[in-house]
Amino acid sequence: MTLVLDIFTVVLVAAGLLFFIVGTVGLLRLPDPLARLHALTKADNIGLGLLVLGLVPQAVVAGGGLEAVKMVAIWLLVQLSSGAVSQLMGDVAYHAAMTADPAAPDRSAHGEEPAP
Amino acid sequence: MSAPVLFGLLGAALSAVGVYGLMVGRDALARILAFNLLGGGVFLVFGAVARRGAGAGFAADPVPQALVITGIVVAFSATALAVALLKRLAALRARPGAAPAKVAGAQAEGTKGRVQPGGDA
Amino acid sequence: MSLLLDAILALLVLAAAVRVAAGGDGFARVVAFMGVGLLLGLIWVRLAAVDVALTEVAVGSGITGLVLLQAAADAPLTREREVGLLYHLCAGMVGLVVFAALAVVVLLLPDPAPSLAPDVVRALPATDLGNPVTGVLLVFRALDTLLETMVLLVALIGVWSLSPDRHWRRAPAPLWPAPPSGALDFLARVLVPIGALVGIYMFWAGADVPGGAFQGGAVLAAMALMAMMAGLSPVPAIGGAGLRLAVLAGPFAFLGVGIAGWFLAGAFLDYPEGFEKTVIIAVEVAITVSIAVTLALLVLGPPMGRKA
Amino acid sequence: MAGLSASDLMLLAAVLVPLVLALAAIKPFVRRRVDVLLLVAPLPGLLAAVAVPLGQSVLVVPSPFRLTFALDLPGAVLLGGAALLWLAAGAYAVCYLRSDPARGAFSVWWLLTLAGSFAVFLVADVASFYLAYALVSFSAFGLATHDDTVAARRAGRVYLALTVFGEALLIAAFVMLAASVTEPNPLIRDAVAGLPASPWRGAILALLLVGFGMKMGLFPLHVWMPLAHAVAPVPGSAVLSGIVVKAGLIGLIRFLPAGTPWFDWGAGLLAAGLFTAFYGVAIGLTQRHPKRVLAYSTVSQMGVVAAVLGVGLKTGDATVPVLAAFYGFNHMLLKGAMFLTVGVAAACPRRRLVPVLVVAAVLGLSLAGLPFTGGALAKFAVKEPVGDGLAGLLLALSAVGTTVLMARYVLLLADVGAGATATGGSVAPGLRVPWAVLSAAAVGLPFALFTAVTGTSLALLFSLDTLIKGLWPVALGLGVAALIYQKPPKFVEVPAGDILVAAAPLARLYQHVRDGAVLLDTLLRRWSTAALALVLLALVLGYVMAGVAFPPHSAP
Amino acid sequence: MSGAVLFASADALLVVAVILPLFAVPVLFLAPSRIAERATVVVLGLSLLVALAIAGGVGRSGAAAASFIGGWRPPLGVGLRADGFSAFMLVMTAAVLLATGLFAMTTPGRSRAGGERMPPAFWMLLASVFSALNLVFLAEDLFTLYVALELLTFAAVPLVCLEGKLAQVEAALRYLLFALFGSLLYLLGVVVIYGLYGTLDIILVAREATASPGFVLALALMTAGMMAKAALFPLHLWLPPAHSGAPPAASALLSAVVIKAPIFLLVRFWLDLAPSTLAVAVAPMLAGLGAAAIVVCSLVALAQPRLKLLIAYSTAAQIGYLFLMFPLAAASSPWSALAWTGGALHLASHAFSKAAMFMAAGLIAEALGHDRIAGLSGVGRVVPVSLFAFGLGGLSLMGLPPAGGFVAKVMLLSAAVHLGAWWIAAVILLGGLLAGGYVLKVVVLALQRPAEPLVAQPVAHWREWVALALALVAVGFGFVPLEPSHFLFIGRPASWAGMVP
Repeated sequence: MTLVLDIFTVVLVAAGLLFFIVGTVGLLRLPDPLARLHALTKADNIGLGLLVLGLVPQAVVAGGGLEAVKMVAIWLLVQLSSGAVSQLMGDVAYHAAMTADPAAPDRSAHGEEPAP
Repeated sequence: MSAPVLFGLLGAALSAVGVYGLMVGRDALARILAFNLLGGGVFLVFGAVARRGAGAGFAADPVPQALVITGIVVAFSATALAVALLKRLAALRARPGAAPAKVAGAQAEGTKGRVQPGGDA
Repeated sequence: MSLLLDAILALLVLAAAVRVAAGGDGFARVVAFMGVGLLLGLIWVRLAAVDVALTEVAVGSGITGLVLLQAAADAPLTREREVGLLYHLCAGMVGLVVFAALAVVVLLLPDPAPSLAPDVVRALPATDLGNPVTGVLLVFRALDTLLETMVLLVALIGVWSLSPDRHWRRAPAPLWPAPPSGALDFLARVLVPIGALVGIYMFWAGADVPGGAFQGGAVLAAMALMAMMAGLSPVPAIGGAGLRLAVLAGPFAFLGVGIAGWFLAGAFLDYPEGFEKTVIIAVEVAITVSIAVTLALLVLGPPMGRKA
Repeated sequence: MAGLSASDLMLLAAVLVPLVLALAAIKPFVRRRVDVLLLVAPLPGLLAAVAVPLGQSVLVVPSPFRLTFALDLPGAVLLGGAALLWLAAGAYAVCYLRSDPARGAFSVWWLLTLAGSFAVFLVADVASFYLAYALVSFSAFGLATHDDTVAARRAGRVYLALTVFGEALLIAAFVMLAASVTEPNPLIRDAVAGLPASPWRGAILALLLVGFGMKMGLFPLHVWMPLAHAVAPVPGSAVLSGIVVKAGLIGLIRFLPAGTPWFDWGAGLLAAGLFTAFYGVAIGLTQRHPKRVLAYSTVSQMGVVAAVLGVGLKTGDATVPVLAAFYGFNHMLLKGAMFLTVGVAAACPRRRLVPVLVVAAVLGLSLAGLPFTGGALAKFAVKEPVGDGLAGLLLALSAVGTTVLMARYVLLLADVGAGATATGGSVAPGLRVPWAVLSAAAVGLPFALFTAVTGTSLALLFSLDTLIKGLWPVALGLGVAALIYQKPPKFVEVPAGDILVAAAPLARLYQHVRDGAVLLDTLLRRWSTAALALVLLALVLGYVMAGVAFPPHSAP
Repeated sequence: MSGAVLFASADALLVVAVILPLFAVPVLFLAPSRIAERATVVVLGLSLLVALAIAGGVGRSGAAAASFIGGWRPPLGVGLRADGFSAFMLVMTAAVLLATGLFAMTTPGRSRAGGERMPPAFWMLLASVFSALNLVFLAEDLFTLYVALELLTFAAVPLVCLEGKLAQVEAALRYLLFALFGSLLYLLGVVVIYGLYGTLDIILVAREATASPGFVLALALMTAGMMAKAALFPLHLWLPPAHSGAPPAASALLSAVVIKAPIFLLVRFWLDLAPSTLAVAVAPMLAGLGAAAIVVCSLVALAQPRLKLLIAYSTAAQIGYLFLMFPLAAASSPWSALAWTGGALHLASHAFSKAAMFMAAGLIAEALGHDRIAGLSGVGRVVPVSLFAFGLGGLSLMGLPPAGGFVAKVMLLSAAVHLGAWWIAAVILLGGLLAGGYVLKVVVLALQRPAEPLVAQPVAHWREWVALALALVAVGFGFVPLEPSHFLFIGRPASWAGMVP
């Protein structure tokens, strides 16, 4: 029984890692902030979900249900905050792209400061 | 090479990087960051010492932990004060008619008035 | 196996630290610094010091990061005169020597590591506290903690003394310049209550399990700032008596209990027999409130002459 | 303080009365009564000098400080002379300053200098001697720079620089001197008694000679005197040249070990004294203002006194200090009178000038040792221990030089009198009376003290050979003066403070050093250097300690 | 034990000395500023009484007063201990801060002549500085000392930029960052000591201290940290702009007492904590830096165009004197006791005279509207009492007889002469000469008649008398007898006298 659970955990955690790697590559490669937001929010959230899902059985076996519930709660919290924060960063990036005159050097390479 | 020794060495390394940053930092923000790194390094060495002092039912000696907590809060208030000074300085410099930035302290008439670019902290 | 994990963690921290010290754009360095802070939090867990991990993440990189982000957002700072390559090499050399000296000392620490853990174990039952760190903080070395709250208060006074508003009546500048957008409003409405609950729990559990006044206070401060950013609550004018009492509550309640201890329990900052836990919890409530308010005000900065 | 006898009280009053008056002068209405202040202040000192029996000492402040006043023969002689000169100059100043708006401030400086000068003569323990010496030196600055002209400010700066330098040397000497005695603040007598035994006696003697030599105006360190005396108002320069300079003399008298022969140091002092004597005369001859001539004459006379003390030190003759004090007493009164004469000459109308010149001539010749005058007694008293060897001859030749210098002084005085535009009947009585009294005392008083000081009877003085020995230098001097002033050769005037001009490169060196320090400071106050210095300091500290804690061969 | 008995003994008063000044802060926070200002001055007065009571108790009992926080003995708990030297520092600090408080008070009846009322922040920071200083002098635990030093720095830095000008904020930031650099080096040393000995109590560490590599590194780091905070010569970058930029009352207390806390700790580390072999090895280096401080900073002071900067550089120079004491005091001979007394006396007389000089300079600047030295001629007639206070303070710096500086100089000189440290004697004399240079430069200028009549604002007379009172106390130190004072040696060598297992 534990063998099946272990295999299940390894497969899911591996998938999660894969998504994280994709997210990170997206962060490095994509040209402008709006595109990078996609990479970060989508890939990393799914990666985290898979990770949590993979670890829940281990937690249930090891320490009873409370640990598992905490992990899921953490995942939900991350969903909530990353969704809202990416919305805000999107607004800021959008406004910056709008107001930035073409002559200004493309500062989008290394993240956007909250425009005053 | 147990964990406490490894993290003790990491604390030493962090302190060294913090000291390097404090020496090389050319503006106040760089120095504040380096100060926090040095603080992190010092507390990490303290953490390693605490972990080595485990015993009598505790995984780490509680006294250094308490001291590190106090240290972190003191370091934060230092950073808050430094940043407040920094922002006030930036605001004063940005204001029109602010005195030309000269190196803090006297330009004695002995040396030619070689004004260095903004003698920041 | 776990040593390998620790080694990777250590290398990550070192790389981020070098990135911070190496220079370049202020904003990027602050972000790197917050990375260092979070990784340090993990390292503290590996060092079996969960209380410190909480403090490091909440105060060391959370609120400190917030304050530093504000600093990085300012006009580009005027830099001092360019320092030559020779100086960089020299500083690097000196840094290496400092590292070598510290490393030698860390490696040569005495083997039966001297520790105060046995003393704490012997003395802890007298305070009937479960968490030894809270015991050290609030009982054995209570003076340090009292001073620490005083340090926060004096730092706040120092920050406020920088304001053009000489009589400290008006309110600090708002944190979020743009009008609050829907997403921020939604996030605040959902997150603030949860955060407040976590903060209070963390303070309450501090007596027996890792947690405590400082960590709880920091989380509460963060939530307060979130609410202000989302426009749910106005940035308070610092002239208000309520706010000032809250700021004074921690240090001076602790001081009052200390003096009362003198008469009731024989020594300054001693707790009356049988009532240790209740008195300690009461003191922790006051400290948590004043820390939450003080940290929030420290992030907000000096009053900028804007009517609340 | 209990059980103070009358004489103790007099000793205390001599110093405390002027101090109290000076403090009272803070109140404006006290400061306005300048005349009362200047006249009353010296009286207790005069009374003490005359009435208090010798060897009387009073412990002013008890045990840990042991501040004591004591009156011995040299102290009494100088104190009496000083009190008299303070009285005369004070009366003169009252009239001289009547129109001066800043006379209140002048009187405060005057009182402080007066209190300091009395204290210097009276005080008997090391620490309070230093206190009195500092008081008289620094308050004399106020007298010298009263007129606040550009020259006065420069003179003041030079004076202060040298005074502070002198104080530093003296404190070093006193500390080493007191080291040989166990109790914290020894009497001068006991400290000097321990001098021959102390391992640093050479250094102590050198520091004492240079420190006190500067105040007396010995050769390289005399530069401040002509500057200060020329700029000071007339009563001020009278007091500066007469009394303040004697602080150096009493210092040497008290601190040089009488009785034990120090051949090499004695010879050195003798040589320096003699050279200064002739140097003062040579430069004095080139001066065009009578006050600067008198200043260089003081330099020369102090050279003579130093030479005498040098002989005393060489031979270990214990009576020499008293004789030197007597010579100082005589010089004090004469020089004070001569300075007042300059003031009187300036204020006197042309037709009344001749009697003033006559008195000036008498004073000048008395200084040179003209028989039947006080000066002759002083020269004779001093000649006796010096003997008739080379030193005696040189002393006599210096008397010749002094005579020539005094002749120049009288001639310049005539020009000053001729140039003066004083109208009115005659010199104001306020100036004339004190001048006349002082001149008479200067010539007459030594007779009264001669027997008390030297122990030989006056009759010996009038024997034929002493008369001849006293007369020939004066006669020769007059002859030379007559010869020179037939057709006065063009003397180029040596600027006041002669070798000071040569000190200009010293000032430039100081400027470079200071700019170097400022540059170093600006460099060190850069953040990068300071931070590196801090970490390097930590490492060097560790290295130094490691070197000691683990000697190299067993490095970890 | 009833409360009354508790307060009688000196041991109980130690805690009162630390917490009493802090009671002014809530009053200042909540009450209107005029009443709060008066309340603060009353608290300062009470604290002076407490300090005097402690000194009296220590003097009478002939042993150090000690008390433990919360009843917990070191190594677990924190101990407060007042030996002779710390009691002496307590009284000196209390007196200077009370005088500073009186100086900064608003003239009753109308707002201050010239400058307007001091902001409430000044009074809160003054109270915090006072409490932090008392704790630095009393605490025996290295980490408590760290927190006390931080409290002191955070209270002192905002004092520098109370007037909010650009140069002052720049100076304050530079002061804060360099002081923090020093503090963290000190903390690194403290951490190593805990790693080695498992306790942070100075007396317990001194008992077990051996010259091991770790202890050597710890001492080096702690000493370097304290040197940075004491602005010793190569590390004095922050002192001149900070101490000259602050308002007069603030620069008086910064130069007089705040700068003395790290020096006090260095004396405690090198004479209590470190084994004598290390102390003898390092002392010449400390004295060398002190000598360099005296020479260079005095020369730079002579070149300063502004009066406050001149006095600030004079502080940097006079700190050098206190470091000259180390080789003399570390040598084990009867004369090192005299040197040590001389050093303590110099520390105290410098505190009073420097506070008087900064206050006088502040009043002169207030009267003339500027503090350029060139424009000072004739100020002697405008504010005579302030100039007299400045002159008396200068007298003490120069080491001339009636002042305390003289007695201290003589003590250090005789100790140097006896111990054969000729170069220290030479530096002491040169320092007196240079101090004479810059003091007389100002006094002589002030006594001269001005070219054109000076127009000057009126200055509150009682503030001039406060400055004069401080200068007179410095002169009063001149009547200390020239012998090692036994009061300073109560409680040495440091021990808990059997109160610790």
